Amino acid sequence: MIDLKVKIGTLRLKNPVLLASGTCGYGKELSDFLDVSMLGGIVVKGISLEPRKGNPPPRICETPCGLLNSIGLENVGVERFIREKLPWLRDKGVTVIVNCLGNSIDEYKELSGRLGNVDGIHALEINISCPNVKKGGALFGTDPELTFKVTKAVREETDLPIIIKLSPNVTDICEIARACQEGGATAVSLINTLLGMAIDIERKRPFLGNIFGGLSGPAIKPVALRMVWQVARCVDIPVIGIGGITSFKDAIEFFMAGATAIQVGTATLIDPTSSEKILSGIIDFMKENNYLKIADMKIVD
Amino acid sequence: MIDLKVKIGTLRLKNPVLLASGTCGYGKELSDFLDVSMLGGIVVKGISLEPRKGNPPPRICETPCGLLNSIGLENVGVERFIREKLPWLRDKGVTVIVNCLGNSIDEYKELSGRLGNVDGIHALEINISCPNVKKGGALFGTDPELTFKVTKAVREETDLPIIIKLSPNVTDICEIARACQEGGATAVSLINTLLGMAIDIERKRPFLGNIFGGLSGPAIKPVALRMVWQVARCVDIPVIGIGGITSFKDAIEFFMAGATAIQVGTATLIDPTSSEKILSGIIDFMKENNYLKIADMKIVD
Amino acid sequence: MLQKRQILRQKVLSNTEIRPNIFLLKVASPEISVSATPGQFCMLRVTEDKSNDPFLKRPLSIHWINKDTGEIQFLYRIVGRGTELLSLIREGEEIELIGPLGQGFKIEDKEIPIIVGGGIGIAPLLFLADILRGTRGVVILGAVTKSLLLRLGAFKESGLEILVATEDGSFGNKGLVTEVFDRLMARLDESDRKRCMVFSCGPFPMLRALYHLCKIYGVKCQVSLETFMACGTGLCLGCAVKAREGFLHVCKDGPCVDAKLIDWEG
Amino acid sequence: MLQKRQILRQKVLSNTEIRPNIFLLKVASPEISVSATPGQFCMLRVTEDKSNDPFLKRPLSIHWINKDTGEIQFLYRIVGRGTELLSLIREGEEIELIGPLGQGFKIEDKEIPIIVGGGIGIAPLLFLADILRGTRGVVILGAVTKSLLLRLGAFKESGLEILVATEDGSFGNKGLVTEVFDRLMARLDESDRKRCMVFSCGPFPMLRALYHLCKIYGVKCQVSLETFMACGTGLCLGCAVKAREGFLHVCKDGPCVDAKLIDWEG
Ligand SMILES: Cc1cc2nc3c(=O)[nH]c(=O)nc-3n(C[C@H](O)[C@H](O)[C@H](O)COP(=O)(O)OP(=O)(O)OC[C@H]3O[C@@H](n4cnc5c(N)ncnc54)[C@H](O)[C@@H]3O)c2cc1C
Ligand SMILES: Cc1cc2nc3c(=O)[nH]c(=O)nc-3n(C[C@H](O)[C@H](O)[C@H](O)COP(=O)(O)OP(=O)(O)OC[C@H]3O[C@@H](n4cnc5c(N)ncnc54)[C@H](O)[C@@H]3O)c2cc1C
Ligand SMILES: Cc1cc2nc3c(=O)[nH]c(=O)nc-3n(C[C@H](O)[C@H](O)[C@H](O)COP(=O)(O)O)c2cc1C
Ligand SMILES: Cc1cc2nc3c(=O)[nH]c(=O)nc-3n(C[C@H](O)[C@H](O)[C@H](O)COP(=O)(O)O)c2cc1C
Ligand code: FES
Ligand code: FES
Repeated sequence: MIDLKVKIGTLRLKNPVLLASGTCGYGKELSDFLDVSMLGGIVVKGISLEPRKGNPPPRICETPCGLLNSIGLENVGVERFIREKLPWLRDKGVTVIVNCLGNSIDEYKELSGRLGNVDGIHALEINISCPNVKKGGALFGTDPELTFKVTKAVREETDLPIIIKLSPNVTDICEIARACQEGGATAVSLINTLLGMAIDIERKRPFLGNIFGGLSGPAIKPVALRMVWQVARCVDIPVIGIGGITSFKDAIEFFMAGATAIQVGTATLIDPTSSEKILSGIIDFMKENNYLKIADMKIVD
Repeated sequence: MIDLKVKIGTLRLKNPVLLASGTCGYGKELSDFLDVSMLGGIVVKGISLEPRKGNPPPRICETPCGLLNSIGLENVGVERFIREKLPWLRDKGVTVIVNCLGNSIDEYKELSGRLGNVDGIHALEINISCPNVKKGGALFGTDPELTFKVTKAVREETDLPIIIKLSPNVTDICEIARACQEGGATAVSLINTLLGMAIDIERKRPFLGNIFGGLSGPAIKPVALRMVWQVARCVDIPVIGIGGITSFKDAIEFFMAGATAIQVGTATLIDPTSSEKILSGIIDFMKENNYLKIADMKIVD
Repeated sequence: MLQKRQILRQKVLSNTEIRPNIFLLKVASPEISVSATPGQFCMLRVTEDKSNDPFLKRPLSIHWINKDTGEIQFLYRIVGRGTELLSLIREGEEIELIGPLGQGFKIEDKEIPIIVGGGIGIAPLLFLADILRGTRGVVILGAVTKSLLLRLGAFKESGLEILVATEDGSFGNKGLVTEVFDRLMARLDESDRKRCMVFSCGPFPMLRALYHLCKIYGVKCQVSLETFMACGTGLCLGCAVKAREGFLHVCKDGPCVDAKLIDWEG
Repeated sequence: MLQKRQILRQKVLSNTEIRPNIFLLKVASPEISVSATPGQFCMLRVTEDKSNDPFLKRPLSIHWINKDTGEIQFLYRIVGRGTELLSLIREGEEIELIGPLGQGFKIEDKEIPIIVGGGIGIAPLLFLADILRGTRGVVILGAVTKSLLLRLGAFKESGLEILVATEDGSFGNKGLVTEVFDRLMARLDESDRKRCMVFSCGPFPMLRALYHLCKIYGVKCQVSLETFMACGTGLCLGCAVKAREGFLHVCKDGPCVDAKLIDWEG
């Protein structure tokens, strides 16, 4: 009786549980533990036109109920992704969303053009928490105008559903989300990591090789939930909730805040089977509380 | 040999450990547990011109390694504060910083004028995470221009050292900190709470009576530390570090990031003697590592 | 300056599941036992040393005290993560706690005490019953069914008259404690009622119903309140509940308050 | 699709402090014991159920395995919060872990194995020595002083030749393991050296010194690396260390790697 299917524009997901970019590799790494095709889909590690080596170590640091990372968007580049990583996902029948990285509007355009024609890719997630090298390194995602431009550029390049992934390090998340909607985004996903840092007091220097890193995990859930709640009330496109989701209860909070689907990130690092457990918890909760569809859980205010 | 004294403009603190506003009442509440006069000082609960009742319950919610609160700035008002709360602090010889709340520039002016002439008040901390009722409720602290205006208005009203307390819910914390410096602030303190929320999935409604609340505690420390690091590198006035400080190690991280002093907030709620333990931990660390003054710990990059 | 209070670390004497999910925790705490009065509570750390999650201490009423041995007891029900972790603490381990905190029940000599407790709400009332030993007092205890009736034997030791209500009638009177209370009041004459003081703790709807009965009968009533608490020590103002006028702060103005101060419909 | 691996919850057989702050943890894990090879590691949950702090699992090398009984062992030193919490787990309790993970040491038949371990770095080497039972292999164990020398008896049971170095000379040779290694190599002729394979684990400076000696003597060398890990399963790319070219990911490309792949000055 329960219908777990959700629609994000023309993207149809068999259920609302996705794996978040950067925490599930390219899917195969997880397959020892999990049947990835059981989930709504996977958002693969961020891909750029060229391969990237990533940041100097140390790249991770444990924080209270959270994780700081400065992986630095290490990835195999779009061509190797298509050649070496995608076929496995396609064979398994996994719904694939490709997280896209760019350092200029042109790069985003070229990348989405390249990915738009490839069989087995179901949607693009545009990571706008990337530095705009042309504009002194400020992030695309902290400027509504640039966000609009990136969205529009990508929109014009491909017919795939486009999800813009928002940075939480902004004063007004709604302003950014509206820019995505105006630019033609199919949906928005949020949040990416909060900018943070740690200091190694023995060595008297920043802990991470890159000084700053992105904070994820349960610590950030209250902030993520607040932003999802706000965005779900200021745009009309679907919202995908991300941030600190570790148990089915967290997922339900995001659905109630208005998320159409959710992504499990850091939780997978600690327990590779988290997403599966969250999915079955969602089903049980819906049964017990007589919810028929995900959308029924949204709080109407 | 170790010199714990720090200067914040003309404000002299015997040591760099302060109690953060809203987590130590008006001092007396803590006196069963702690000799408040041993600390660098106390920042009392935010005071407004008129008494305020605060937000409807529930007002607090536990989160992973953190606390959401929506106290809503409940306070006794400036007159009762001066009459009923201040004398006790003055008698004990406590260094008193008054956290000031306002809903308009005029309110901030009037309040700081009133407090500026009272014996026993050593500095003002201006909480600019307050809604500007004249401007549709947007917070003063998220707009650099308004921040500048508030700072300047208060600066002209009193000769007391003025600490502007920054909201972390902004895209560019340096822009705000610079506005404070230009407006004549003696120092900045940061961070106030991150805006967050929680949902009660059984009752299907936001957990807090006020929907949104402020997130504090260890969960937010990485974000706070990052902002202190940034601000200490973009302004020339002293920076007071706040956010998730629970142990002396956290405090040292903030000193290394560039903080001149720190405030202990939520930690006091869980252990009323935290600040004392942190202070003695700082002293031990400095001894073991041959630091003579707080400023020596700052990382020079 | 004299430091009157400390964060205490004290030895757990036992932590026993007396009914499914209901635990009786005994702690050696001479400090708390000498100064506590009935209705006061403690904040207990349920988190392992070195961990920050769960983040807050948990408030529990003082269930009973043995001033001679310095033993204090808590009676609690597992409702979530914190109480579950608490239930894992074993004899011989140490527990961190702060207390006694808050305002206990106000007891006056000439009154006839009527103690009314429902479910786990009986927790703060045993200490009270013990103190009221030798008075004309009556204790009304309620539960859904006989097997959920808690600490009956311990209450009997106070020597007070005990009335029991179970919702399914499996023990004592069938029905709610408020019904038993109603009948008791109906039997008393006006002058006795004026001398009655009701002390109560239990679920909010029970307390509300009881308060309305007290109003009808013109009986004074104190209740022990529950709410979310961060500090328990008056620092955060987080424990506000709606009062007739403004808010009450449960950890400082309460947990035991005069029922008429509360906004029961809020 | 077949789920090959699971998050395991397994019974702790013992967790004993064998030296100050050094613990030997024995776990019943038939699953891991059947498939693990020397040099592989597990991620262990040190956090209490229901708590999220400390947040990450901790990587520990597999110290020894008894394939018959399904017992696996870990040898660890308390260095921080996580290992301290781990040390509190008691016999009979369950522990959550994932493993075996990563690349173990690569062992080839015709080689002469030389095992070199310093301090707690001997942890992954006992399992290896056990597997190499019956070869011409040599084990060089080092410690600051005799009382810090770990598991000497257990290594002896492998039947391999054991050389010991203590920095203060309180036991075996006075000096560093690298000095003992140096003298050993100097005694071997060229053709034997070519057949040697060094397996090592220990502090980074020791590994670096050892690698330089191996280069001089023309001896092959594998080392077990340590770095901060979030997942241990290849998902996060957090465990990068500088390699000659780009980065190595310790949890997937290692922890055991050919020493010449590493950027030792990086
Ligand atoms: C003054 C006072 C005295 C109390 N005395 C007792 C007692 O003697 N025996 C007993 O079983 N219970 C008592 N309670 C309730 C008890 O504090 C909660 O059941 C307990 O905190 C639940 O924690 P948890 O982690 O298991 O539940 P969770 O729901 O996981 O807790 C999450 C958060 O909510 C808070 N919380 C949840 N339920 C309550 C509640 N009903 N009241 C207050 N805070 C709550 C917790 O403290 C925690 O901060 C008392 C509460 C107060 C305020
Ligand atoms: C593959 C591998 C195998 C290991 N095998 C062993 C072993 O058999 N015996 C043993 O005693 N130690 C071993 N270590 C080191 C061990 O993982 C750390 O000592 C332990 O994680 C420290 O945790 P903590 O919470 O006590 O320390 P903290 O310093 O409080 O830990 C904070 C964070 O830093 C990480 N961390 C701290 N030190 C190290 C380190 N040296 N290496 C990796 N991460 C670290 C922790 O995992 C945690 O995420 C191994 C490390 C790796 C990577
Ligand atoms: C190790 C790591 C790598 C990440 N890499 C990416 C990435 O490549 N692209 C991206 O958009 N987000 C990336 N993220 C962010 C996550 O997808 C997610 O938005 C964030 O971690 C918050 O969710 P969580 O708390 O569930 O992890 C990464 C996060 C982590 C922890
Ligand atoms: C219950 C509570 C009440 C607070 N009230 C105030 C306030 O009145 N004025 C203010 O500037 N900050 C207030 N704060 C913010 C703290 O002073 C501090 O900036 C913040 O909690 C972060 O520090 P922490 O993580 O150490 O608590 C309050 C925080 C809490 C938890
Ligand atoms: S719980 Fe903090 S003031 Fe009552
Ligand atoms: S620790 Fe996550 S990839 Fe190696």
